[in-house]
Amino acid sequence: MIEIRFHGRGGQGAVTAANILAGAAFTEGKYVQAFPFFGVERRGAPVTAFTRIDEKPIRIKTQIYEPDVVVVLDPSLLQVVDVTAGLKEGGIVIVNTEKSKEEVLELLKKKPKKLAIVDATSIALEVLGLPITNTSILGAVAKATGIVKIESVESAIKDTFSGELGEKNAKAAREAFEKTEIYEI
Amino acid sequence: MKKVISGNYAAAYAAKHARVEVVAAYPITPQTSIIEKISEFIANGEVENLQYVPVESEHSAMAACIGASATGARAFTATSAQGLALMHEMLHWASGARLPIVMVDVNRAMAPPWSVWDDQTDSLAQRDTGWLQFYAENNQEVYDGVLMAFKIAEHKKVNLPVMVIESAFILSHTYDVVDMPPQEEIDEFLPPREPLYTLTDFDNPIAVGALGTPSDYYEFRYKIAKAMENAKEVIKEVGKEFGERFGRDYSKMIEFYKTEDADFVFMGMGSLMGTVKEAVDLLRKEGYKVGAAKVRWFRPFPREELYELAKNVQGIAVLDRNFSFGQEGILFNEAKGVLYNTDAKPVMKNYIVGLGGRDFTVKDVKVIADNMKAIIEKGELDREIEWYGLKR
Amino acid sequence: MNTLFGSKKDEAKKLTFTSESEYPEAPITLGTTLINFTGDWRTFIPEIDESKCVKCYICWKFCPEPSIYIKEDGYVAVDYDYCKGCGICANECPTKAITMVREEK
Amino acid sequence: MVWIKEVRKMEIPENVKKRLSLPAEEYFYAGHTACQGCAAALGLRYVLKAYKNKVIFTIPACCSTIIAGPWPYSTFGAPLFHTAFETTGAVIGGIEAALKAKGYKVKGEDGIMVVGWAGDGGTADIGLQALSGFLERGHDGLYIMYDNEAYMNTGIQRSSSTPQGAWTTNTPGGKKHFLEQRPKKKVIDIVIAHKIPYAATASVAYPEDFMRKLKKAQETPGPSFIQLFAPCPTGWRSPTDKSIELAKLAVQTAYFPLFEYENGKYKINMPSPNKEPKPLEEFLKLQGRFKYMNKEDMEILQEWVLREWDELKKKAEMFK
Repeated sequence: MIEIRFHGRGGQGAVTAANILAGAAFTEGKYVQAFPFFGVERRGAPVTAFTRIDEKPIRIKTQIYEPDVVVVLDPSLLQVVDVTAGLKEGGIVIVNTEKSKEEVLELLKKKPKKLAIVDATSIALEVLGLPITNTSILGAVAKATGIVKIESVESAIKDTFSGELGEKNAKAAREAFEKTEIYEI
Repeated sequence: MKKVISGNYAAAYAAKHARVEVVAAYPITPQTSIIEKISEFIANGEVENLQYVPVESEHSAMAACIGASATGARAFTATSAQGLALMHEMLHWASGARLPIVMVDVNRAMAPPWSVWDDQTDSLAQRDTGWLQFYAENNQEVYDGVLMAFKIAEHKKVNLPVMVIESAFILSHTYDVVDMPPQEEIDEFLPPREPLYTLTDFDNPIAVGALGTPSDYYEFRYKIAKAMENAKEVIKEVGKEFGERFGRDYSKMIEFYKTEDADFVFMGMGSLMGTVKEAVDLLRKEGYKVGAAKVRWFRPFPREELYELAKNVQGIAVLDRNFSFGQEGILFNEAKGVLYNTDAKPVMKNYIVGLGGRDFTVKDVKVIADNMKAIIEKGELDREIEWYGLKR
Repeated sequence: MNTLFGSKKDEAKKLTFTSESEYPEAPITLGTTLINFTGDWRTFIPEIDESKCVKCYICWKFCPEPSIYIKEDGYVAVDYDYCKGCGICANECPTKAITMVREEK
Repeated sequence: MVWIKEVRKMEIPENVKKRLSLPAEEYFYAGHTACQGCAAALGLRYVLKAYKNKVIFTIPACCSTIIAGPWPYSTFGAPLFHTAFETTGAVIGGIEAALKAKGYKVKGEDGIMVVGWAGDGGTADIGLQALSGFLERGHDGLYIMYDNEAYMNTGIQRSSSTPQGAWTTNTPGGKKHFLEQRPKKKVIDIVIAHKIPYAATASVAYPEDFMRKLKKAQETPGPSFIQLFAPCPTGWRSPTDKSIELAKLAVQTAYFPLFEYENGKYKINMPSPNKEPKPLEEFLKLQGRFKYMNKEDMEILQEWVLREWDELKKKAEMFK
């Protein structure tokens, strides 16, 4: 089973990202589970969301304490939240940021095995005209982890958003997929 | 068709697929997205002949469902915690008038302090209202539960309302794979309702619920008791039929998981039993002979199935995500009571877990397993009720 | 018998239930209150003086039971099986054709 | 199981029927257990005359629960659902929704009438929220509040519809002179604030007027409301034969004027706005519930009546 934790801010769509990722894995025949941190956070506050992906039905109904993958949607969170808390040995961290690999590593309490960096905000602004990074970051997730194919992400996005909105968001994900830099640490 | 949806959406889809005719509901977290989804179905023209009554309180939600159901319609509502408590009076009314209303209760802790998280005390506090209670482990069971609930509730031997219960957030807001059969197959499984009586027979008008004097009230209560007893057979029948049609069998009121050769079992209800099953597998790899007994139906209470389990195990760890103040966990209380007049006397211990949404993990199950093992080996309870994980 | 409810009154049956199985499944009514003769509640009884009656039917209109009926000849009469003796008919009668008298029992 | 199938027709001579001011048919059965001189029972008789058996009643806890007959008997020749005290508005909403889902015609000519029949306590107090919901959501139904100005079924306790200065069992008159301290709540004004299409007051003393309003309620789509004045000899400590007389006096003194509110317009039916109403004392003196009042209490109540009457006249003038 692979466990993924998303960090974002209320309104950025971290929960939707977790759901779309689950949807993408589901189209590949996997069993999935996606859920928000069961809090009462409002727009702007730090939020977390989770996805579980497995080959067999997922029965466990607890929160995720030791994720395999951590996804950070908002670069400002690196200074506020310990995003690597509980990260498994050999884990992967994916960050939306303009910062360099070194700068990001500096801010992480625990060093991942693999670090992926993408400037998802710029992509989102360019493609969608909005700084909503939840779909573009999924392109980075596909590239960095290989859990799901980028095509599955694109189709899950189009399932979630209809029409032109779906097309644009799928494009953002594809673009991020192309632009994601991956570093083995 | 398989879809990745939340527990609440599963409930909404089930209501739609059951072709409910009247929905009356009031918003409350974490129930609200059920009604939002149903409203969306209406807005998109995906449902025909569905009347949605956006009432001004849960008390009125149940009252409106009662009026609708008495008129012959298939009625549905959903709520949580405070809302369910507010409905309490009308829950008695629904069963007393023998109306097969189906309601989803998203288990949520009662305030104060305010809490929106999972806790079974809200629904269990309604155990004496004459409603059947089904506790879902996962989103699939929420969906299946609602479909079966209508069939069971409307069965001519039952005619009682059914509550389908799911966990706050853990199911209600968690996306999971749900398999939904084609509408035609559901229609075959669940034909239109044939009401016991209706208010629309103007040539033979009836008054429903007229004053029952001491010479008659008693017999009507017995009728409900008998219908509840009948419900056990109907539940098994419908659960079996559901399995034959859709591949998921619900013919047992208690789901037994690896209990055949178990020394002791964990018993509980709802979403936490998924985690327990996971833990049972891990414990078995470590040599523990353990199993899990998931109580699906709390009302009617599966006395016979519990007895069958109890006579073959040495111990039962009852996990209650609820508490009856001044007594003990409610499932524990009932299970112990059932076994008193039998020859089955397993060691029984009550673990109070996860109140107000506190996480209950595989690790916790392991700790409890060690405790139970020691108790059985020693042949003596350390204590009867344990507030597991309490900060001391 | 030409009363307000005519033959329906005759047909009204007292229902008795001796075993649980005879009860309907739900608490729905099975008959009418016409079996219940409330006439014995009365202390005073209305008496109609047809010589004063102008057939205005005000008494019929205001009877809460209802227990005033209209005969073939157009005069009113009282179904004493139900009349509780409230006296509204006498009070409202514009020609004082109805008087309430102490009923002998 | 014995089903008594009865469609009741009064055996009134045909030539007489034509001369009656009300429909001849009785769908309200005798043998009910209302008190002697009960105006609420009379009100029910009128509603059933108006709608015959094509009406579904909902009755919450109130005297009418008892009047309707103990199981297994019903006083009603139409379907009736007994419900909990505070739920009338919600239940009729549910019934209406179900009828629509099932494809029945509700209201209008030949349509099914969905009627809530509740007392003043069940309307002005505990049922106010559900009433508001019913009105605000625009259900096609009729809510009738029969107003006998106190909780009579539980033994004459004050409601918010009890007039100032009245004796009830929980506003008794004693050495310290307690009595009801607050003026009668104007439920109809609260109802009108919902801007429903049709609301009216009516009285058992004027059944032809009441019947006309019931008809109007049937013809008008959306929610309707009628506040029916219904004297209670038991609770008012009044002679049982005076119920109609009292109901008339309530109108003639302008204590309970009859008016209609229709799509924003007010219309006074009775008493005449151009004449001085009768002195209130005529209404008060027939009732034991007002016997503890002193002169000042009487003046307060008389002033309240005239002030409210004046306000109503102004509204009728302003919103024609």
